[in-house]
Amino acid sequence: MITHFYDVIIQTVCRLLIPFIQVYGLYVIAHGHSSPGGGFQGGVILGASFILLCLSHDLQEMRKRLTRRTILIFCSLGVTIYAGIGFVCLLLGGNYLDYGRLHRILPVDSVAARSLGIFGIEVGVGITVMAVMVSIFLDLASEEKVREG
Amino acid sequence: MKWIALIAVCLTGGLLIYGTVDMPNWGDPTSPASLHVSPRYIEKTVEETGVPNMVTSVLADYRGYDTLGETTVIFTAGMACLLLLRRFGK
Amino acid sequence: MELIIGKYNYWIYISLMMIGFYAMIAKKNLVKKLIGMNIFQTSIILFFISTGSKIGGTIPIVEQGAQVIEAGQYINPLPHVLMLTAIVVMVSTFGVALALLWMIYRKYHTLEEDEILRLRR
Amino acid sequence: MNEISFPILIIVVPLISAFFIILVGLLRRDLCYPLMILTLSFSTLSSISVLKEVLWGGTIHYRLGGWLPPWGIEYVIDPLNGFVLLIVSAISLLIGITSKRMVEREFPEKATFFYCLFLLQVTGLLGIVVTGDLFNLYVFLEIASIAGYALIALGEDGAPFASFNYMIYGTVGACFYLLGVGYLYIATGSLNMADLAQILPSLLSSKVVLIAFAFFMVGIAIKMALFPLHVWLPDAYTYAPSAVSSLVAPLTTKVGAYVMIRVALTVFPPAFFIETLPAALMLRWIANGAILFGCILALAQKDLKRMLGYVLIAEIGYIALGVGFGNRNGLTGAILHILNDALMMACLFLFVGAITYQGWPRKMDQLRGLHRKMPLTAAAFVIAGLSVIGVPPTCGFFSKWYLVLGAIDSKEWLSMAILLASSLFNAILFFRVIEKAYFESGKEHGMVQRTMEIKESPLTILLPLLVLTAGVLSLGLFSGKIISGIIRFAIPVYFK
Repeated sequence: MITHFYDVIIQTVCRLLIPFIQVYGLYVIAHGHSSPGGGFQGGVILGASFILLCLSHDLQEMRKRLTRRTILIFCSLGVTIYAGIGFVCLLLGGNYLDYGRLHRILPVDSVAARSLGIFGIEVGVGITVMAVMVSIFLDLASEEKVREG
Repeated sequence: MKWIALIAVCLTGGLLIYGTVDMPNWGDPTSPASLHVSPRYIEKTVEETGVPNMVTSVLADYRGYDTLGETTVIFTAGMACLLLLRRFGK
Repeated sequence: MELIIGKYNYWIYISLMMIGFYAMIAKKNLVKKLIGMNIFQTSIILFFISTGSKIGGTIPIVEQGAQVIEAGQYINPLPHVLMLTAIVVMVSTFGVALALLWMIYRKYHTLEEDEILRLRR
Repeated sequence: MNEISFPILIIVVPLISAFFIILVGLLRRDLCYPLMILTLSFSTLSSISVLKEVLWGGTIHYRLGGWLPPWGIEYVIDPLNGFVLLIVSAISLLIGITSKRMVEREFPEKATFFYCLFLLQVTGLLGIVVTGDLFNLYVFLEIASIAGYALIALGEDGAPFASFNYMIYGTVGACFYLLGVGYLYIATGSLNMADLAQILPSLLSSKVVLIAFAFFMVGIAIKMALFPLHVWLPDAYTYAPSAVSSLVAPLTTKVGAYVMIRVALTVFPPAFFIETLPAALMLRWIANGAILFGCILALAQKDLKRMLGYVLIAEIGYIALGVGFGNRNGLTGAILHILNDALMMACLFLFVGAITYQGWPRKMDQLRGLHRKMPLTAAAFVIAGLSVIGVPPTCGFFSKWYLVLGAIDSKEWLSMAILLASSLFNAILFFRVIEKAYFESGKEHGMVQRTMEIKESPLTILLPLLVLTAGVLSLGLFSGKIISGIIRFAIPVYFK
């Protein structure tokens, strides 16, 4: 149960911080190739930014930006991207998750295709992790309050 | 109950310590773990996948299927919380 | 002596594991059990990570413009990868466990094991 | 497609459709069920074709991501895998068909998520069976477990607490398994099962390997609810919703038994398990205890479902006993019993699900007059019960026969006595229920009032139940063929 209290300082600081946190999360996902990071870590940072939004404002504020429906779609979209990329590799004649085969549809050689495939699945992982983190938080926090499919 | 728990815990810990006797020392560069499978990950990663971060390349490519499983685990957890806690409108 | 100094990483993880395991078995409060579970899993993560280390090795990211790559230069990336997966599993288990605790609390209004057992009778 | 891609499609198709069910459920909720059935049928069909392929053409290797085995993850399907794969997918298909009615009755608004988790649970179990990599096995074990915790917690009354207990035990089991993987990794540097099987024979004197083996065994024993570590099972399966308990009860424990056979006899050299260590001996003693304990406690239960839980513990004891004998006949019995027990337990738990669905009370002493109201359902129960006892034409007889032969081969007279005594106990147990259901009229007490309107179960529940019953009967008749055609190849080379 989240009790509402409105504190100007907390709200303003969080409002200022959240965009930067989100950009940093995206950076961590995108830069996982050459520095520590990757889909999971970036996804957690993105999820944390939304959770911070819930904590500093309230759930209604959150709902304006991400509805339950959207979160659900994101949850399933991320894993589908991952499994789907693997499936495309299968259709292109390789084994499952053999990203090297992607060079048949991308204008690059097979090593670069692997690199791009890895990036694709990192994005998928990031989306799912973010959505699931927010979803679990909302389910735990909004106990019986939210009546919305 | 407390005593049984303590005995069980000490037994487990003792067994684990007994196992460490034959283990390589900390940071030993010639341990089997650093000689058998992992050298290929270190030496070939840039050549084969074009990714300098070995953790990423092993995570997403060499052992990519584990990561698919991992993502599925977290998806499962999300759906599980949803199934258990959410009250659905009429 | 060699046994303790050369392998101190194992001793640390085993003592952490024993703490966690004890809390899981002996504590009567469900939240404390959960915390014990978390300590247990974290100790396993420490264990795996410590197996990947090499004296004289650096983080497993190939330096820009490195020509020759030798296995001894970088620490073993495989345990790190395994543990990223294990961390995710841990987080997921924890999330589901919290959801279960919510349901239990809603039903019995307590999280003490003996009280729940008494109420169920 | 350059290689045969059936092995991967068995896993990936249910996985992807579990994700799609969520999206489909947002638009049309009534499409979820057909999608799930379609997926499960596809899995069943492909596992049939994979089993055929394996039996004719030898072991299938499938390299995920195209990487060679010790570096990448590999699927290895040999006759043992293929056999268990077929059991898991076929039974989950049958239970999946029945789930619709039960879900509509118990929690209609959560149907989408229920089907999603149901598919994930099946995917997890299938993934455990086909993989050839120890860590990958752990990941799929966790998928199956987490889905299982959630599904069990949906049930009545004490379900969340039972599920939480299951989770604590299950996590300890999984962590022990992971510690075993870690110790093996330190000793060998590899995670691939085939690779390990080559490296390990030269390392058997190492203490690390010994401890790794011990932790594997304890971890798996928790997951398969072997006797002293079974505490979570009766509660969890009693309170679970009927659709869930008839999926989870037959399959999770059987898959655990499969993992035990796989790790103890193919990853580690069998001689290590049987001769070097007293592990086989210990397993025999534990299994003896499990059988006795399960049978006796089952006699004391009043709740039908809880009674079945204890019967299940005894049945797991049989499988462990067969493995513990460490000879050809014993192992044949154990592998055959994986099949038979999965069928029997699915049948029995489905029976309980069917009568609960019709509003019949689940208590033992209130079954009077059941055969009049639900003749076919009651008949299914009788046949499955006879099979648990081990009466000849049913399949339960044959696996027990091989277990007894195994006991004779390894000169374990005590185990043989316990096997025979357990049949006696089961006979008392089931004849008591059958007597209640058939030979006592429902004219006394207020039973007539309450059970007046009860009819035979609906077709979607009855049909799978009858298919399972037919399976129990016909597999008994064909068990010679199954042994000579499949199980003979499934036994590790060491025992041939």
